[in-house]
Amino acid sequence: MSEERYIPRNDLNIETMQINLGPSHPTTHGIIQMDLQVAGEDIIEADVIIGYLHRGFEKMCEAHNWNQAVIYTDRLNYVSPLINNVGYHLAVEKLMDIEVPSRGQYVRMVLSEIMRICDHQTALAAAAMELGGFTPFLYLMKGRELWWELLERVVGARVTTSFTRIGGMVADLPDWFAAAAEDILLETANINREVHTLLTRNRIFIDRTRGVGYISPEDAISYGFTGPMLRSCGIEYDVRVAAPYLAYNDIDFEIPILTNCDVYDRFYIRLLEIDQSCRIIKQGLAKLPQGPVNHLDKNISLPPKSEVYGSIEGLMAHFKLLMNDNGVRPEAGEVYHAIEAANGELGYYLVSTGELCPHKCRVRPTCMPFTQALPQMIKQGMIADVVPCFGSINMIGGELDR
Amino acid sequence: MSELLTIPLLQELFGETILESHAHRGDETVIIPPQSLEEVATRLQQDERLRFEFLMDLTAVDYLHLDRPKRFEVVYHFYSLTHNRRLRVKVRVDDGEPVPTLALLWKTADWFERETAEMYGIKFAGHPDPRPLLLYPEFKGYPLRKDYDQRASHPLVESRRKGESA
Amino acid sequence: MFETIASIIKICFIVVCLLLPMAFLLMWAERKESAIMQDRIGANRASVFGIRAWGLISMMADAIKMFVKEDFSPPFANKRLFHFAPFLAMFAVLITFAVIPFGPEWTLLGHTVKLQIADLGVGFLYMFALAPLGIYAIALGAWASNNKYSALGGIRAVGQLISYEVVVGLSLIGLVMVFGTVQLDSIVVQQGDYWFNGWIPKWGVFLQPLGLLLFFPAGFAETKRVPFDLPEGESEIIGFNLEYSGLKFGLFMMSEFIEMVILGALLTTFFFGGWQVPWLFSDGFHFPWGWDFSLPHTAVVLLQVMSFLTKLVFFGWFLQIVRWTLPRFRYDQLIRLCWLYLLPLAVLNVVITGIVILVLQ
Amino acid sequence: MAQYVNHDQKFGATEAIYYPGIAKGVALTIRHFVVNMWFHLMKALRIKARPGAITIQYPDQRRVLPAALRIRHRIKLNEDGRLRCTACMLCETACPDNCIYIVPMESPEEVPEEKMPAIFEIDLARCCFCGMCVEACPMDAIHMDTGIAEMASDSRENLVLDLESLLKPGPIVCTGPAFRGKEILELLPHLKDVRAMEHQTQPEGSIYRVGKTNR
Repeated sequence: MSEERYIPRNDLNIETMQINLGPSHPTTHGIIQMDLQVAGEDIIEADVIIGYLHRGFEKMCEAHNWNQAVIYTDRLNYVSPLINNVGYHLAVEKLMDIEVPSRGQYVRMVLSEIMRICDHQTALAAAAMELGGFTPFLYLMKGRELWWELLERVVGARVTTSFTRIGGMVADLPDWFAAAAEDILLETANINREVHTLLTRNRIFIDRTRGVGYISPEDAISYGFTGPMLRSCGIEYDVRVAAPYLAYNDIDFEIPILTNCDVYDRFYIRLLEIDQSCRIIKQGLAKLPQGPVNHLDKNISLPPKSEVYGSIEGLMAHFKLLMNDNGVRPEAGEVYHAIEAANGELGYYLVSTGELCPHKCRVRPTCMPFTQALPQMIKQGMIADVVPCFGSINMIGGELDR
Repeated sequence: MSELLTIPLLQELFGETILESHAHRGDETVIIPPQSLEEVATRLQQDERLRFEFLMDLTAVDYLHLDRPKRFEVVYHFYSLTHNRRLRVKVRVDDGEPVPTLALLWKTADWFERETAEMYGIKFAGHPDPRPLLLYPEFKGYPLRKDYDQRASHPLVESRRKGESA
Repeated sequence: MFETIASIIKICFIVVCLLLPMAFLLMWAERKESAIMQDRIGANRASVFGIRAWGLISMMADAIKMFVKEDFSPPFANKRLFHFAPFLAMFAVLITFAVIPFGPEWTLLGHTVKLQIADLGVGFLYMFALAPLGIYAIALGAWASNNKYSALGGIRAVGQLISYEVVVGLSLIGLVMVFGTVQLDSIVVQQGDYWFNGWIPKWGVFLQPLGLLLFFPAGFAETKRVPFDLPEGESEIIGFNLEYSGLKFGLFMMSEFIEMVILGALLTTFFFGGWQVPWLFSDGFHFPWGWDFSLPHTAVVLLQVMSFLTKLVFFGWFLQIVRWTLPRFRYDQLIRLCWLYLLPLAVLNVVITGIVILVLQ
Repeated sequence: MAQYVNHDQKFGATEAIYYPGIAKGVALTIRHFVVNMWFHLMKALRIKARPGAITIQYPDQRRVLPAALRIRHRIKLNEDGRLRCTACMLCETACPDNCIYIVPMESPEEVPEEKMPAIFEIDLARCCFCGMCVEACPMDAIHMDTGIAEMASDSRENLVLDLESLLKPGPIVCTGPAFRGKEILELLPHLKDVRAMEHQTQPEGSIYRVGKTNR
């Protein structure tokens, strides 16, 4: 398909030129700096400098109680915030050894998958735009906007969702949700077809991405790649299969595996995963069981408002959960819980000392290994290759720098 | 809770090296001394019965004033793709005590260790590139230590001149 | 005397009524057309007394902004070359249009006027001699900016434009062989012939289909637009015009759009019959199925000029569509496409054309 | 159950040359162009059809914001026109950003509630709109459903909402010094007007429509 790539050599002792790509450069959305040594257009040396968006996520979580810390998880991967919420609270629930009722699990799963679609669409859109394809960018963003508008009506926010709580959710899905989602699922599939036509079947795009940004499967494991990046290297690992959480065990879906380890496969696998997420949403909404979404224990989740306004017991439980020096206190211990976020394994490592606040709330940033591998991907390439490589790793500044 | 699979195997393989072990909520955890970390990690990665190919996460926890034998615990989360198992390995160190680096075994350890070093002031002996990762070079202190004031602010630094490295 | 006045009027007509408005229109179309195909609306916020005129007022506002914006030149830049380059770019594209025929001969008050500024016997060569002047403008501007990114853009531009200049020329050689002339007006006149009892006009597109398939990408590459916008490549290197602002940036941009007009004009002239309207002869329509309409001379001339303009507008529209559909090439792929695929094919085209002409003789 | 499936993208002859892929792409964008242009034309001819673009032209057209949207706060009144808030401080406690500031006081009127807020302030500059205060309120007093999304101001002081502006949510006024720490007793005469107004204009649970009327 594509010709033998020209590998630049520096055995002529060419004087290299230093180029700073970023932190303010059109490619580096989500601020990052790439320090390149180039000979002509060929990159001889590359170094990635991050930290421009560091906010002290862990320190802030340590200063808030177990429920409040969820607002900071919104700001980790701000392209798919709800998955972070779900992941965080699944970890807290594992720490407390409780389980959400099955409707709650289904709701969380459906919302996570919607967020996965949004994340993939954003990643694909950004990658396409940087390659000069502005039209697929807008088609994909339109698709994401439809989902976000739906979520806005359910969750109450577009980006800062903060929708999960210990033992459940803030609210249940409304009745009209399945019908509304149905339309958007159709539109999403349609947009996927359009992107296939515009990009993945176009020789220019294939040339730009095929064989670019190669990372061998061994290196991918050594770098700790997870998610679509790992699966495009031919390695079968998905947390939804390896350690099923929520209701993923009841759902019939496929996890696509590609084997070329290059930018094209990373792009293509995300398109395939969008289709699978659509399947999961469809099945999840069809199978949605009746019942409460929240854990019924009054020491864990807030009682429904009707009880708070109507009965003294409800009011007392409400106060007991919220008053100063009261609230959820998981017993001392530590857990690591991983879920499959859009970008890969999102793990939360929580340490409790039996206090109101987490003693330690560590998040395993999914895109950090990818960013770390970026110099290896772009070295021996051209300046123009930085763009598809960077687009394919879907680096999210909020999660990378925390 | 599923029965323990990895801890007995590790105890058989390493014996006295395993200082402590527990499995809170099913997360199998072993605590080893820092001297034997490199050896244990190599075995974890390469032994057929273990095959922990992934170093999923690396961080540290500060147990200041909590009556622990040593102040810090450096926490490693391993994942075995072959056996679909997870393992947490912890190393206890005091302030200033070095921990051997795993950056030569796992490439991902490079950045994780850089981050842990700047956040907690833990030295990783033999690290190939010990620059700060997330913080700027002029930053003073170790922000994730428990004795670091949350409200501490740092003055803005002058922009770097040409030629000064980051 | 009459010739001089006619020439001046023609130049004014071309520049004031054709090139600048077409470039302006293309800039507007670039916004609105891309917006419509991308399911959005496009710039339309600026208004005068509540009239937005589908975004045309926004264009005016932008033009005014461009004029009054601070004319910044970076320190350590070579000031003279930096200021000179955009004007050279504009000059190079404006002067190229001189040999393009936009209408037939028009007999007015006893004088015969050629609707073409300069009917040079070597019009073809003149065009390919002067158009590459724009490369100097880009290279000088990029180098004089004293910026690594713009220098990279300048290098890319020089490599790309010089390479594709060769293909542009070679892909048209076949056509020149078929028509046996390098005079553009004569080429257009010859495209008024017909095949198959007058059913199919003898346009370049039917004579040289491969030539069109080669000329189109090569000419597109000359306009430096997506997918060939590597000199600009705003997400990679920000472009050769990175340090330019205000009017000087505007000149670069304007010259790019005029290049598009010229590309459209060349496509029309060489491959789509220039100002010819199918089955319109100097005394009116003669359709192959037997219908005839006779028209006065002036009406025929006007129709033919309109035909030229319509084709120009269509190609402007089409070039925009292509521009907004495709992703960008990489530098080595671009050069490889030129030297390994387009150039050999262009040579092959010349050889085939030669053989066919020989056989037919 | 999920399973891993190997996909591999094979390229055929159509991907080996540039033109077919480009032609398909161009055909797709031309289709979009023609369809959208048709609807734009319909609109220009005043014929009712779906819009040709998905754009919402913001200051002129406004989306009806969903009822669930967490947005600028308001404080509700009782059926009999008193403040619902009893200054129980739960919202202040639940707030992760410490953006709520309450000073409680004994209620001056003969009312069943024992307390009411003397000062109730929400600092919008700190607020992250997580909705935890609404969730925490046991009296159904604080709500985030005003539908007012335009909260920009040119000073930080203006972003501190006091009780008055919480009771009468409107656009933030961008001029003038901050209104801070006003005692409830000074406010009382004015509050009565506000109550009357609220009961006339806002039925229970309605969303304040944002639009030109609110300016």
